[in-house]
Amino acid sequence: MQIFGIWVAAFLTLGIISFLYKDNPWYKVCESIFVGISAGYWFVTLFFDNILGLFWRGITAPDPNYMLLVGATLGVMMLLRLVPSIGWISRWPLAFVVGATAGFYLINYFSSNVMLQVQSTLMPLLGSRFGQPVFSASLYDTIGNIVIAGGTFTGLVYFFFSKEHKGAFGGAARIGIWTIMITFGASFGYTVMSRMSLLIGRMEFIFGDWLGLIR
Amino acid sequence: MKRQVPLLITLVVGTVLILSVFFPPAERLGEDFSIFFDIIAVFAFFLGGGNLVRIHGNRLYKKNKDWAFSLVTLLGFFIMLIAGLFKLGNPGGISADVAASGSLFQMLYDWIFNPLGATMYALLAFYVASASYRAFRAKNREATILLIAAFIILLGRTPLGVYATSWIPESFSLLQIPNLAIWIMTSPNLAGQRAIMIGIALGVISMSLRLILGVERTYLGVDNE
Amino acid sequence: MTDKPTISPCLKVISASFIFLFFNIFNQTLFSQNPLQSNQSAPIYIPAPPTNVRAQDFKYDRGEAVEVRWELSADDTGSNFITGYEIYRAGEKSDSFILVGFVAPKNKLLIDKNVERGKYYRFKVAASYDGRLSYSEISNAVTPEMDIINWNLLNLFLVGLIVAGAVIYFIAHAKRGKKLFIRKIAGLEAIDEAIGRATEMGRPILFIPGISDMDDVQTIAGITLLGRVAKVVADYDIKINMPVSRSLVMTTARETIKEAYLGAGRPDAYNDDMVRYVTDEQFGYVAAVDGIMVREKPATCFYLGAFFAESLILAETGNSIGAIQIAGTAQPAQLPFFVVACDYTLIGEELFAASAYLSNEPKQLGSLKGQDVGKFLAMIVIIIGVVSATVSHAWGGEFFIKLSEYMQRIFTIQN
Amino acid sequence: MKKDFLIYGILLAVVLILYFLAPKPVNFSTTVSYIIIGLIVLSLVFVFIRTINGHFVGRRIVFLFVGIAVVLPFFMKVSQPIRVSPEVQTVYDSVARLKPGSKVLASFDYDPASAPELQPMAESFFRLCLERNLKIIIMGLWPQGPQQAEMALQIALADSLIVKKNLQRGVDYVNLGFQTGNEFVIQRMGADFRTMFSRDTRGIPYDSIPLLRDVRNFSNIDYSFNLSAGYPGTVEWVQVAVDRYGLKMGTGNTGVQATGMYPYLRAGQLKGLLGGLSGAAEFERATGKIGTATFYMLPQSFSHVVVIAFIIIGNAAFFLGEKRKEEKEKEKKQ
Repeated sequence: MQIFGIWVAAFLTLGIISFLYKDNPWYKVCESIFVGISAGYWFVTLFFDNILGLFWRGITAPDPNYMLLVGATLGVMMLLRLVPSIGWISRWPLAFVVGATAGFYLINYFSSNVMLQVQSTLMPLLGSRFGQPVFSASLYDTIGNIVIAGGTFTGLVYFFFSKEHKGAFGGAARIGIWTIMITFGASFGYTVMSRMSLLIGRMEFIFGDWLGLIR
Repeated sequence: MKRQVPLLITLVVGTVLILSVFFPPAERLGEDFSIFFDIIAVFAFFLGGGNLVRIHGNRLYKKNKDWAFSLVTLLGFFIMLIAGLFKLGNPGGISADVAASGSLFQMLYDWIFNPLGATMYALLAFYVASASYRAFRAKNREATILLIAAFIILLGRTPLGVYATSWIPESFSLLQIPNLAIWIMTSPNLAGQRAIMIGIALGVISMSLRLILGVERTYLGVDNE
Repeated sequence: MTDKPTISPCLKVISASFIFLFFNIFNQTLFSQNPLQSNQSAPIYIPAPPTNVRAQDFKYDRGEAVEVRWELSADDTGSNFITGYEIYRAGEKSDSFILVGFVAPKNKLLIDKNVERGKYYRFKVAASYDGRLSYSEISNAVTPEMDIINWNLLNLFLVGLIVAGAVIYFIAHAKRGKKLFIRKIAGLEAIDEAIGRATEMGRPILFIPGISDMDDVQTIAGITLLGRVAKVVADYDIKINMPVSRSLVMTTARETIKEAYLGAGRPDAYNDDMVRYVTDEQFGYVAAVDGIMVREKPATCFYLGAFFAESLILAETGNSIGAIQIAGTAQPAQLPFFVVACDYTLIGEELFAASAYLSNEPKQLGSLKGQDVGKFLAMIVIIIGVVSATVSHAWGGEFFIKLSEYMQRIFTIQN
Repeated sequence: MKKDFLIYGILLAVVLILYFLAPKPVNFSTTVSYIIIGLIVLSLVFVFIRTINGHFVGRRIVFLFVGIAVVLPFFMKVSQPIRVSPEVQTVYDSVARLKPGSKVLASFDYDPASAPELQPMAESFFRLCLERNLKIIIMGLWPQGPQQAEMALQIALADSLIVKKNLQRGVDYVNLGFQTGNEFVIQRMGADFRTMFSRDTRGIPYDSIPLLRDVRNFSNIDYSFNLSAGYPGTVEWVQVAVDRYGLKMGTGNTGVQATGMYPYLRAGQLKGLLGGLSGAAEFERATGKIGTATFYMLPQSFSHVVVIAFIIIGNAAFFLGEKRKEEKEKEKKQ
């Protein structure tokens, strides 16, 4: 039985890889299987986790949480889209979701992205990484701190909307985009290598577990 | 009626959630919202699932171009659905955990779902290489900077990089690729990340306010008057 | 270890150290055991207990935490003599103390988080030396209460009020017809140009709103931009193809596109199948979208919303069919892949600013001005904060030290 | 459509031949391996030359090279020149300095998702300790940590050198299992291990384990090794165990986490650091026992070379393409 499973997995793995050459029936079959199976998987998971686990158990629990009923009515309203005449009612749950998301994200992003990031930029320029006295701080830390404070500042200048990027302001914006480009280059170079190990793992499955060619 | 009430809901719900952070009694409202959302999303799934079946069913019925693949998708969908909801082959029977090992549901997951997902993810290795070849052209000054930074970090994480610059004397150790890579990661990279994150937060604030105040209504399918 | 009658602490210290000395001398001269063994019969010495134990309700919370403070034990001299303090709590009726926390030497505070609102608690702290404990007096009784307003977050509220107030002010300001200057943004101008290309070539437009659901503000930004794109699509009767991975996103996108077709006076041209649900699974969705790209060869691909590891798969496949690609996301980790592989990329904030920018409505442009106020504020704070930190760190100066501490405190969130 | 099925038929035939007839396992001799490496390098140079005189290479060639660079090294026998970096050597030296019978604390704070990078480190660390007759005490702050430790322990115990010593659980090594509480657990271990681990994973009480008779807290531990993939992990161990209780500790981190640990290494708070797969391979080289990390390093290094080569080729194509365009425009103008 296990052998049959490995052959199925190998067939699907090679089918997906065949897409690199060109779109072909083998890939289309694998794609269709993946779409069908995964849609079914998610529906079953959502059914057991949310409908049974969250909703039903919440209602039938010793101290039932009636607020869940409010959620259910909003859900039913969403389904009423299928009825053209009163389909517009589905805008209410949608408005609820968008309003809640906007409110919830506004504060979260503000406190974690703005307050925290600004606060951690307020470092002395003459670096003292681990509390060494200032003047023995190595050049390494001092340059580092100047680059961090300067880079963040000029990065913000680049994102400024209401002033044309000309003159000194344009110069600062250019340094800003350069810093941002270094950030993009760094995280691209950083993740390139980790992607390789994903493929090494799959190839080991094909040539090792399936064909048994590796020791 | 169709326009005023939804905008009112967005305004009230948005404001309540903003203020809930500052008043401990209302602190947990954010979590209640995510429970509400999960329930609404599950109900909406019936629309999604229904659409999937209708589209592929139509293709099958009309026998147009790729009807055979639509049949495969529908089969996959219903087999997984039945295997999961009725827990076929599940040693623990109907009350057991749906993903108990030995059940058909778990077998389909291990043999079909998992390898397909892992292989799609592994395609990234090929695409990262072709993107490096094609896009990494020093077209302008920004692209050159991006290329140099990526190259240093890329070399810094391979034994190759260590050899290339091991001859640099200890006093200039910063110029050795691995150390240079670490310095780039801990200084300029940090500055750029911060600028982007602050920008994102301010963008979110302005967008959220536009939504809550009803200045932005496109999502409602209602034209901004 | 029952509680001994209270002897004034200093008396206890003197007598304890005297006994210690005497016992040590007696031990070394008469018994010449090897060091390991003598360790077991080391002199039994009880460390001085911590003093002045007091408990108070943790301020501004839901009444689920209590602060316990005490003064260090006289023997906590940092020579690793005391190995730490153990904190015990007794409930209302039972006076049996249970261990709730342990802190290393030199600490004088513990926040006990598993207490219930309105219950009555008493604490005591023991200094521990090699497994032997010396208990302090029992603390005052405390009842944790729920506070109405969390004053700790006052600074967050004020700074937030300034930024949000700026956004609202400029929106109102713009409503009164004031002209606002916003600079040209390359990525955003490109959207119109890319759609124009699709109209010439008569090939469909592909729109991907990311793989998150409507509870992610990036997806809402993507759907809002869909509104702009759909207007042009409706006017020029271009085929739009929108596979989605979330059911809620499907229903919302249909509303948006239907409205665009109504606005263009061509309601009959709209068809629900323009927006199709594929699957909730990240990589299943990507496999299907890759298939659609290669088979239908769209002229322009929009990737606007929340993307994760699959961003590069979409961008590289889109490139292989020669489509113009415009991407926008606020996921910092995925931006490099879009910047490298796509023609135009909206970086973080630009995704949220795009719909306001393209609408050209004064109210919307006003909110962009509000964002700039936030950036201007951040820039000023960075300058003042960094300068004051550097000066205070390098050369001292009372004013600068106070200023840099004050700046730090404004932006620190105590939770 | 017919053409597709023809190709599928050929592919199926190849697979069946490989599956049934090919000698298992396939191993190229060193000379054959170096010939293949030579061929790959030559073909990369060939592609470079073709690009220089204007024929740009397509995406599929790049894919082909990546596939080859990942698959062929599985069969090659090439001793890869891995240079042991100082932070990896420090871990080895710290263990090598310990006298037989010294106590080593191994803390496992990761889950199967990070196993590809951290499991090889655990195996070589256990093998090294058991070879030098050190006493190993295992515990973990992540639920699956101690299970990963048990797997690595069994592999180390099955090693030819170590099987002969027939080491006993409870005398030479013990697994105290998982304990919830994150950094609070480390704090409590500072005073007394017993309060956090009353029994080992086999249910034997702490006091009746011979190995732990004279082990009360960190002061009785000669060296500690922490395998970490996130929170709780190395940062918490450094802040509590190292800073407050002076524990001598080295660590093995996933590649992503490793860069964040260098400040602690530079400040002397960490006695050695293994970073990602390359760290694991370097440690295997330091202990002289080739394991899975080294086996994975070859395909990884090959694919790095291919990516770097195509970046160079890509840029050559771009610059020369530009020059060629200018030349053409000049010719047109004349």
